[in-house]
Amino acid sequence: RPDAIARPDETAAARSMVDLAYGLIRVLDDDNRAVGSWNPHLDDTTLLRMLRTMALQRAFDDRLFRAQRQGKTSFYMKATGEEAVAIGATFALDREDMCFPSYRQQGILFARDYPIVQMINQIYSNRLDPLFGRQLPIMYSARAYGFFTLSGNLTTQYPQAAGWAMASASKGDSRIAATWCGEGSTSEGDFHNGLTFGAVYNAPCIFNVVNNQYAISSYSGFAGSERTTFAARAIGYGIPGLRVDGNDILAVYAATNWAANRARLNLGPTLLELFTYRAEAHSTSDDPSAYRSAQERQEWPLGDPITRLKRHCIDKGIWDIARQEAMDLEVAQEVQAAQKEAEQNGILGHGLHQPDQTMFQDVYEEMPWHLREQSEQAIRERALKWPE
Amino acid sequence: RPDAIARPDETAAARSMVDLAYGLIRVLDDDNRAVGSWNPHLDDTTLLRMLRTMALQRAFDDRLFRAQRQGKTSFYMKATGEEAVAIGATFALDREDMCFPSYRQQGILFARDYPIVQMINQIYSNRLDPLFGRQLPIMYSARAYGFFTLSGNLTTQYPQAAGWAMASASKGDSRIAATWCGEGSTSEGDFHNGLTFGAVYNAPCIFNVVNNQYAISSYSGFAGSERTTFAARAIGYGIPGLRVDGNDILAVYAATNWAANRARLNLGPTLLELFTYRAEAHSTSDDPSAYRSAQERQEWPLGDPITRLKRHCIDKGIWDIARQEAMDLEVAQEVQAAQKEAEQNGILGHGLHQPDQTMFQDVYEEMPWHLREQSEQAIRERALKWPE
Amino acid sequence: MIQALNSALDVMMARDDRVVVLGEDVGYFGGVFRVTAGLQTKFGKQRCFDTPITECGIIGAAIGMAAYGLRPVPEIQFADYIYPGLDQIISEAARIRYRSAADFICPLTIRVPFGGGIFGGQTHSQSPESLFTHVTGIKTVIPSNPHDAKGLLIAAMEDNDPVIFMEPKRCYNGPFDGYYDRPAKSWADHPDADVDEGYFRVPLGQARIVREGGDLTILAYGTMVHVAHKVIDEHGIDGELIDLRSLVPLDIATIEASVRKTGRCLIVHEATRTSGFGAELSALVQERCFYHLEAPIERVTGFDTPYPHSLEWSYFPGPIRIGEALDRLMRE
Amino acid sequence: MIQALNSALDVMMARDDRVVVLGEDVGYFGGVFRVTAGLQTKFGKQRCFDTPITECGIIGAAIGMAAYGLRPVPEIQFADYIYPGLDQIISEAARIRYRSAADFICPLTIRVPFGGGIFGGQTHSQSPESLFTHVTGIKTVIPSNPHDAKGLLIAAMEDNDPVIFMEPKRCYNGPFDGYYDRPAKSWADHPDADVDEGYFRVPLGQARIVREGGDLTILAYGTMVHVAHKVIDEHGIDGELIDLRSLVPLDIATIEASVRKTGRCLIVHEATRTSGFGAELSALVQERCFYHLEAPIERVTGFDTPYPHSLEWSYFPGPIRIGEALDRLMRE
Amino acid sequence: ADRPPAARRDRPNRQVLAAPAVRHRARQLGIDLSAVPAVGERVSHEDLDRFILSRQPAAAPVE
Ligand SMILES: Cc1ncc(C[n+]2csc(CCOP(=O)(O)OP(=O)(O)O)c2C)c(N)n1
Ligand SMILES: Cc1ncc(C[n+]2csc(CCOP(=O)(O)OP(=O)(O)O)c2C)c(N)n1
Ligand SMILES: [Mg+2]
Ligand SMILES: [Mg+2]
Ligand SMILES: [Mg+2]
Repeated sequence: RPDAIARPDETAAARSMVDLAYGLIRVLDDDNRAVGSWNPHLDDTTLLRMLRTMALQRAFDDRLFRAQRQGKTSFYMKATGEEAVAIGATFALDREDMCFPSYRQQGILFARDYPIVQMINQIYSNRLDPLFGRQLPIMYSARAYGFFTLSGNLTTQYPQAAGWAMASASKGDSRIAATWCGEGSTSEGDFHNGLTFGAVYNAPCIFNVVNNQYAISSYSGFAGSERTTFAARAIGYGIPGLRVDGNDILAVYAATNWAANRARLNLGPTLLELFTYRAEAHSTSDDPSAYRSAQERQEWPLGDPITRLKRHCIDKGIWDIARQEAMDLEVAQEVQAAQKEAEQNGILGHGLHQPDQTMFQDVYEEMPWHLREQSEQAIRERALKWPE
Repeated sequence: RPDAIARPDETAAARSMVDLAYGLIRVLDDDNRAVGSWNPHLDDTTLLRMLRTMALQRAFDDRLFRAQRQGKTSFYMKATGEEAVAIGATFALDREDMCFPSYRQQGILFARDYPIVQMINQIYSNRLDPLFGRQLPIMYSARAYGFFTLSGNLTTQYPQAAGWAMASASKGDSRIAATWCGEGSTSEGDFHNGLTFGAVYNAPCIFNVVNNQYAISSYSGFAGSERTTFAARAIGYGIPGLRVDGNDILAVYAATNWAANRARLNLGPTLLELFTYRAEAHSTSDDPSAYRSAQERQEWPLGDPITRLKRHCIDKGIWDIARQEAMDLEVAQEVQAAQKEAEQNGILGHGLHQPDQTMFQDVYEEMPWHLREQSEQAIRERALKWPE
Repeated sequence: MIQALNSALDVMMARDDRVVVLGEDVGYFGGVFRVTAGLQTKFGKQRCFDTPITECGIIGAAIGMAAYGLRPVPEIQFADYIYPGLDQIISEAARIRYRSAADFICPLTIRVPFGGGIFGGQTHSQSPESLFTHVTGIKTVIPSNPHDAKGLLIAAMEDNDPVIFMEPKRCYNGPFDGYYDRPAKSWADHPDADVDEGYFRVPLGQARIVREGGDLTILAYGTMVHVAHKVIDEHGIDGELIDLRSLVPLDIATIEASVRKTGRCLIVHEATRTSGFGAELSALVQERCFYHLEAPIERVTGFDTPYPHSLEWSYFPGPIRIGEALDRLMRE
Repeated sequence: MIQALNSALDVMMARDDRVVVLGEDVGYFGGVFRVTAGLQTKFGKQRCFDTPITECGIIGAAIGMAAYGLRPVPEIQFADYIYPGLDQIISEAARIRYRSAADFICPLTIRVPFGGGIFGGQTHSQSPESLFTHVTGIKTVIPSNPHDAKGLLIAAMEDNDPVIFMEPKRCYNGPFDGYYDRPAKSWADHPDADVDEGYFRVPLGQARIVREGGDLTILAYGTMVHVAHKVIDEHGIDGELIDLRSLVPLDIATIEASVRKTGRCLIVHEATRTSGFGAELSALVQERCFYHLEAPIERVTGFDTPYPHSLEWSYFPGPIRIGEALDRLMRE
Repeated sequence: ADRPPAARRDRPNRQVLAAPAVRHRARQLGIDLSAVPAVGERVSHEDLDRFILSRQPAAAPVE
């Protein structure tokens, strides 16, 4: 029952709220009504914007997944079923707050209106890829959107977020940092490093653990979930730990908002566990049928976050099936149009979109002699391979 | 008040005893009487053996510290004031249990009757040093005594202990592992790695945090003690965390015994925080007067563990001042005699005690060609330097 | 090669109940590259098991298991993810025998898929072998074909010292000759893919002369053995191709004899150039065969950039780069 | 040298309020080697502060601070303890500019006391510089004297890329010439110890010819510059001694010109031999000066063993080892 | 800088370019490489062959 867990004041002592680490904060009840003390009472426009953003991400994921299967790129990662996690949080953060995501928080970019054609350019490593084809698809970087360059190495962003937040606080800046990792990734040493720095320096930082119950093939028990919750890790550092229904976007919003307020009041970091479910494969390189039953997906623990918000809006009388269908069509078309546009800049398979020199740039600010020499070699090789 | 914290049954659920992480388990009260449910009711012989072992260590530390000051070796580390931590634990462990200590648990060796002359040989890097002068003084290794080779790198022993314990359990062996690190060292990633492996695999392992309130110059706040206790870290992993008066050897014994019983019952790992105080410098390379007041030492939080046990024994009528003085003299003489004997094998400054070849042995089981070539070079150089 | 590696694990787990296999996704699922497939079913969860995602924890726990008396074979999912575990490798695994005067030993075999050419981008393509070769106390072994993969892996598991066993993942399914734009070959009728089902060893520290020749010596390992082979054939050069197989300990005798014979030496690796293992090879050959050298020893390597996603074939030291160097060397 | 380093930090902290100093014991206490003494008192706890004991956390947090816009100068207490931080260095600091196409940068200066000869045993004596030189995207800088220490440290702090700044701790208090059994010298009247109090830079990537000569070229850095200098003098050889100062980027032009002139090259470092930076230097010199070489390039290095406590002077590449190589080189 | 230039030993081969194998052969034959005329920019085995032939007294015809 959502209202079972009362929302404490943001200034309350961490010790006074350990129960929050063991329950499950919800706003939408089983009938999709917004109830309880965590209800953020969002206005209708915001609710519908949230709904549309989640739908857009779902459409994008589906389309780009197919693009990978069609051979237009090498790799893709969906976040199906987890849309509320990143989108709900981003709606609760300030636009200027800095995000240190893992690879499954593309929702931040959608919520901050990052141009989706740019995302596809990156995914295709094409001529207009802002990262010059250097990064694996979906490893975005968008400083202007408060989105830190994604790493392929798990959990390295945790201490980085703490450091960014320490810097912000030391400069009297009101901006805070937020970071995300998967439940499997909590085992890395850097999870501990992030929390230690956060706790010791009272850094204005939100540490999110997205518990989608799976790493790649291994379930959350291999990260410790059989003994306790991930939110409970917070207790060991003396900071608040909140366990949140990650498929309930209003709960995600409310918990993030609470943690952000606390951080801005200079009361330090919070750990949020977002309990959710990875509804599809780990990535396009993965086939989950080898390690879990198809039925599991049908049961979809906690339900589809889009469906839940949609029903809430319909019940509230601000939305209906027809508009939902129109919106679904609209976002699909938006993605399709962006994809078309991006394809004009090339797809991965179609030739070499970046001049070879770009490969040698940005290794350092200035190119040292050995990279200059190697770059000449690369240019010579290209001329031999593709004499024009 | 010692009896305020009741001893739970070893089989109790971790969740039921979170309070143990925030109190301070004591057996010896302010009048040095053994009270409360944690009282291990040790027999007189054991009490006096404990007392003597602590006294021996104190005498050893004092003498070897002076030996370093006299230039007989390069380095020494005392554990003054912390004798109860390792000695109390070792008395509670089985002789066959495996210890993965940090550099301040020499008490394990004293408690297991490791020949002190061997320790001094190692400290002097002399002819009979079992480690051939390869290791910094005090970095002992004693497999036959269940003492894992000491590392200069902090906290690496934590996941190792977990792995050893997993292996023991997987073979149906009843032996358990115990490991120690300082409170400052809890910040390392390996602290988290050890606890994660311990918790996930239910490893029969005791994780000890020796909170002597200082790293080198920095106080425990830089490891997080301002927000909560180190024992509370256990809560985040869903395992028991006990905070123990580390200057009360009976409390250390009782808590270790409880954790060992639990591990042997296949109920998994326990985290013990031993609250104590580093009464002297970090090492012979350190001068604490630059970062803490001399007065602090005089106040000596929790009191001298040797004095406390001594008073307890006297009050119990099994000991007296005269015998104490005789014992102090005896252990001093024992150390002195061992030192004398060790010095016959050489001290660090006196020439090269190891043939140069030993430097190349044990890098690998068999010496590869490049080390053989280098060893010939070394032998040639020695002949040039010291033509006999 | 996957099957051969799987067979090596299978054979050893059956022979020696101290052998345990652990790592991310290696248990129930059988490994993201399927190298450990079937082992958990056959030997149980105590012998082959999934781990938390912490490379440092995996190596650290494995060291503890080795200290107990087991012979752990941890897998690091990609070489690019071994860095969090380097402290346990460098400060612990590599030092335990020495610092304890053999009181404790550390017989670990750390399996590490490495190398690029699979559009894996910067963090699924790296070749960090050189780092390990600088760390004394560990061995670094790299097979290039199924036969050696099995024989070397068994030898590594039986070795009483820690071995970094690096698997060229571009050759998991077939020998890769550098022509990414031609149909992929499988191991099907490759002579080195006919692997005995039972127990056999390929000793560590022994290189293999893949092709004898008198004109020049090529030193390579892993995937680059096949690429170099193809280029020699194409250029019609009578090159002597040596597959190093072990970087440490290195089979210096075979290398020396060859370069003394040919007077020319080309070194090929996929890793970045600066301080790559090619540097050590070049230095050694120069030191030991100086007066036999007719031309400068050349290194053909990956560039000193991260492994770029879309330009990975520009990064890769393929037939053109190797061919140019070969021609240059033979001209001198 | 300690004072010079302290002055560099002091000058830069005063000039640029984005500079922050962090590390184990660097704040209240002023560092175990006293390099950061007085900075917390002068600039406050936001600018110079103690950290938890986690090298990976220190580097990781510093990267985040750099992303914010600060210019962090973390200290790793001993080079031997940098391994837990390697993942943040290799996978993050070194890659952030590249992978983000300069959207983010990482101007870190990681100060790392290194080297032995202080009876520090295996874990207070190591020289891991070669590992860093294999990691593209970072620079590796090593001063040998107070003047360079200050000028290079300032240049490193102003550089917009991550720099590993390695301080030869055996030279903290004076130039060490390899004669451990003679009275220690202080920096007192050494010509390179006369350090300007204010701001000045020694640019990264430029070697320094410490002594001109025509007979042979010696490449060295850190402590070994002084040891090599002494040996040349003792042997009366007209050697050209080059203090590299930056390993990456390397001043190849100065090296090449010198070896082309002398025809002979000796490389000296304290680090273990196999895949040490000497290998890269040897390979480069051989590739670029091949036809000028009159004798094999030699490497004089530490042995491929851990740094042993009592036999540290047998490990150390001292006057005998260097002298033998010099004589051998001149005989050829 | 104000140190007098170090004395240079007499080293005839100094500026002659040659591969180590060529140098080695010359040394074994007691030939001063700087006396060997080179066709290209460095002394080759062929140059050395020609030099050896040119140095040899015309061989007596073998009957
Ligand atoms: C340091 C490191 N180790 C291993 C991997 C390989 N890997 C990529 S994703 C993944 C699983 C992560 O699971 P989780 O943290 O639960 O995140 P999720 O994918 O469920 O969002 C693994 C093991 C990696 N990228 N980095
Ligand atoms: C990985 C690593 N980092 C840093 C050090 C240097 N160091 C040695 S002891 C020490 C302080 C440790 O403090 P604590 O864990 O509290 O142990 P105590 O000395 O108090 O027993 C430090 C920083 C080290 N040995 N290893
Ligand atoms: Mg997950
Ligand atoms: Mg301490
Ligand atoms: Mg190297």
